[in-house]
Amino acid sequence: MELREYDLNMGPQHPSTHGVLRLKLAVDNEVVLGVEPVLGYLHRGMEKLWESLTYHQVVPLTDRLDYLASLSNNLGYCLTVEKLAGIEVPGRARYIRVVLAELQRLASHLAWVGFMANDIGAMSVLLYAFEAREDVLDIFEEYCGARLTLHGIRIGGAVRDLDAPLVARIRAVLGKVPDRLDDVRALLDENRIWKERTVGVGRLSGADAVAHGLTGPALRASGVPWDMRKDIPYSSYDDFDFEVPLGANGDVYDRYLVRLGEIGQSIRIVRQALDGLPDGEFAAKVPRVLKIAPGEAFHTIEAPKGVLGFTVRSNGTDKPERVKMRSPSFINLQALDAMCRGYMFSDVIGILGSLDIVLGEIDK
Amino acid sequence: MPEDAADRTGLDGILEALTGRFPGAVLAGAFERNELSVRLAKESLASVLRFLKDEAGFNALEDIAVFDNLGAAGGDGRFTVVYRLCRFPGALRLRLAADVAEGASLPSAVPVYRSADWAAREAFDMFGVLFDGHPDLRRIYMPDDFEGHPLRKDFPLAGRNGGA
Amino acid sequence: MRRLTRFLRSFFLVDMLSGLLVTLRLYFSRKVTVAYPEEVDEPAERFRGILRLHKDEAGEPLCIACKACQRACGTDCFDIEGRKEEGAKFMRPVKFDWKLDRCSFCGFCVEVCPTNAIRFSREFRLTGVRKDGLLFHRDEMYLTGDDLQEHLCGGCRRAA
Amino acid sequence: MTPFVADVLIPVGKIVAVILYPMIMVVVMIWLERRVVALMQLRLGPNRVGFQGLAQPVADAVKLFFKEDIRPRQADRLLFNIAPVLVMFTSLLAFAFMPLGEPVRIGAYTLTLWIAESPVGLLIVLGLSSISVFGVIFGGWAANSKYPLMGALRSVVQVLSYEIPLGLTVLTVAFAARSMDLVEIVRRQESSGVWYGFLMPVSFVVFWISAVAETNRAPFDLPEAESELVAGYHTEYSGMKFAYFYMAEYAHMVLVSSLVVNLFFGGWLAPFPSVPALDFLEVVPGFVWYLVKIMFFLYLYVWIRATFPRYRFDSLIRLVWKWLIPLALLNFLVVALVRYLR
Repeated sequence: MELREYDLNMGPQHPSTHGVLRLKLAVDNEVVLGVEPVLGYLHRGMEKLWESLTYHQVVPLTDRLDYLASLSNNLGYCLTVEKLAGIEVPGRARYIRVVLAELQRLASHLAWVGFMANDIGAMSVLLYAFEAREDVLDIFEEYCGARLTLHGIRIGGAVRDLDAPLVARIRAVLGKVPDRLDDVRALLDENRIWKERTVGVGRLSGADAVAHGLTGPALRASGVPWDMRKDIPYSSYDDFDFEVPLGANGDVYDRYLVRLGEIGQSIRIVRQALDGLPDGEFAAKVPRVLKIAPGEAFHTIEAPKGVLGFTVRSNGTDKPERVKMRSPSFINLQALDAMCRGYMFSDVIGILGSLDIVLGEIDK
Repeated sequence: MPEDAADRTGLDGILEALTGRFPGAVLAGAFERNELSVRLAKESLASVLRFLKDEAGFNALEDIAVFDNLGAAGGDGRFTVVYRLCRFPGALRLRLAADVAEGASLPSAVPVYRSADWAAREAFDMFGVLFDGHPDLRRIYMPDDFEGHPLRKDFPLAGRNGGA
Repeated sequence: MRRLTRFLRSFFLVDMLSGLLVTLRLYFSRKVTVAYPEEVDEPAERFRGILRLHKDEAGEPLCIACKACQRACGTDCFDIEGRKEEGAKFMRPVKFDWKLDRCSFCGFCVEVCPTNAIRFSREFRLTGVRKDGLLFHRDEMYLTGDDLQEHLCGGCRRAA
Repeated sequence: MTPFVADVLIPVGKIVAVILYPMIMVVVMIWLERRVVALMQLRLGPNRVGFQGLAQPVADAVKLFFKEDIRPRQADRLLFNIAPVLVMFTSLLAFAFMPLGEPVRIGAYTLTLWIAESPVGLLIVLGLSSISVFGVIFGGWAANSKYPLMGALRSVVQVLSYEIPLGLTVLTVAFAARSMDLVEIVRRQESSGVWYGFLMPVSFVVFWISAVAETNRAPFDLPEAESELVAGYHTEYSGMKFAYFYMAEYAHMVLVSSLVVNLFFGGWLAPFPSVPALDFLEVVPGFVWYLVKIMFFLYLYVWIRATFPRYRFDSLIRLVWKWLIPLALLNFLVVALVRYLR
């Protein structure tokens, strides 16, 4: 009886592929020889849809890309359109956007910690992380009436002003999140099983990460200090002082630590933004029928999953000629094959989880 | 967004280097919103990318975007394939544009930038742009037996063969 | 010396026991479950529930059938026709069809309505069993509370 | 006491009782697990069906009973049907040798709260619990699909390698009690006044870790890892066959807990037998103490599941061969030496 490798099909209905993703695994007993992701199960033809909507009507659709961080998608798109149309965003609006974007990063990373731990078996951490995230979602609900698909950031600014009770509520939540995180850290940080499953797993060196075009926390875990908020600042991020957490050897454990570090930094940024909230309009005056002269603009932001970029091309009408989205999870997922080779089958779940991909923004 | 003059000189230097090294290739170079935008002849793409990555330090290919100029004035090629490059640290942005006629192909960037693999597959799936030297050029979103390329301007919106 | 303490800590399962203590503490802590049908966690004041038309104090519908919402809607949920009565100052909608299943709750119609006729309610119970329960004609746009549930979910046994 | 009653009625009554006992414990265990894990996760768990959700397991059983019992076409019919029965059968059979409480005197007749008492009771129980692995293997392999096969293969290696430390630690107890008869071991603990769990703590810890691994429970639940193998070896099962696997797993847990209680914590003995001041505890019948101790260990099972992540397959095997087996051997050596010197 000759031993041969066989290919294993994981997904598109699989408990831990974070959405409809199918992985074709070439496996030798339990050791992974190759991973080939198959995409398209959640393809809704967003870019085609966008070509027949006005610039404003595209914003609610960008929520559905990375549905765990809808505000970042809105911010990315709106900044690109403002750059194209030359719209000047008032100071207060820029600060409100920073508060919202960082709260969204907080919620996205909390959701990630929950999914990641649950994939590796620590199911209680999922509930603790989501309980902390609930408070952030309640803020969003009070701010713009929705919890997940917010479109709270519009072309020219934000949908509403940050009034005093809401600011007080945000500060209260910022105080509570770290306690729930202490529970999570106590359960995971030094736990031998967690370290056994994450230290040295899915290792990717800095050079490889750059070669693969990796961005976001996964790249910073390999020690490469690229963060759009620092390198190409936007929406007055350079007014705030915060660090960029870095990892040393780019394994799943470092990605875990980097994301937890980023949660702490986001809290710091939101506090500074709230303290220094300038007066003025919460949004610029933007005509309801927005016509933009023919041109093209490309702009990137640091979304929770990585560098999110939009290319918007206008043709003088009120509808965009073409909107192309650079999705961080799409590019990061390409590196999955390089990360999983030689590891065990159950590590693929851990590595996939550590990349924090969302199928909504991969399949568009 | 502060634009310091240093950005410009950095990009100027690159424009001169490009026009110097590839005389025939560079058709036009322009500065829009502190980005250098260069139009290239598609044949020279691979060598220009190689030069930019190795010597000019553009270590990240951020995006490959394709535009369908159906009916627009652009005579020589229906599709404009735009490569967005970026240099870290220093965060310099570069836009390389190459025009491709329908059904024609252009050299693939995969040998230079690993992350061009899926981006090229998406461009092929959505527009039908062919890439030479691409390791595995097949559809990425659409099912393999899908005919047509959805993001083309002339793709019927109300469904085909009886709105199926 | 540090290696010895690390070995002792790992031999006596200190990391495991500290984990167990966390779950034990949370075992006795306050639970967060909201027992849904009995207790209802009221949505925020600005919550985007189902869209409802409104009337002014005199009972006259505010909507003047200007179709601004129909134009602003990204997923064309509206189908409105207005007519101007003799002597009336404004048009009134004769036909105001709105498809709940197409609505993405983006709120552009609410923002663009000149007479503030269409607004979000805080009703989030929108499940229904009938396809035509999801299509609202002009008068059904004013239904709230149980009448709304009846319209959405009329055929369902439990409601009877 | 007519011979008919003594030879037929009482044994049959005992057999029915010993069969019902794990069934009831399984129902309690299903409820306990869902409630305790829920409470540890800041939520309430089942509390609608029956008082505080107690009828939930019954509802689950009825649901499973009426669910369609699908058998994949490419499955091997015979093995596919035998597997759940095998797993269930061995778990229940092992309870026959388990002393559930001290003998009760009814008039002249002493009712012994166990079915059989044999000098090698311990060996039989261990043998039966390792036979149940065959059920898992047949179940996973007969389904003829990739995920259950991987679950079955994992379970084979895991259970076999964890039986070695299990066996060694059980030997130390047999050494200390100079007998393999479970009843005798409990009596020995009563006479010597100290429970083996406190006499030989290393044996207890190694035994407990191996026992958790033996029953495929977290953090060693690789054969049925939801997030990896969808549901492991019982992926292809549904309806009553799945219920068998589900109940067998809990029955196996109750079996192992009662084994731990009998071997290391003095089956039906009241705690602190040697402390005269606490003699009033003797008034509580042995069976109750036995149940209290078992409930503690069942709670511990669930507590561990709610807290820890899941081991990876190779680290699991490395743990047993590098740590547990040497520790068990060393411990066995020490106990043997102590036995010999005294």
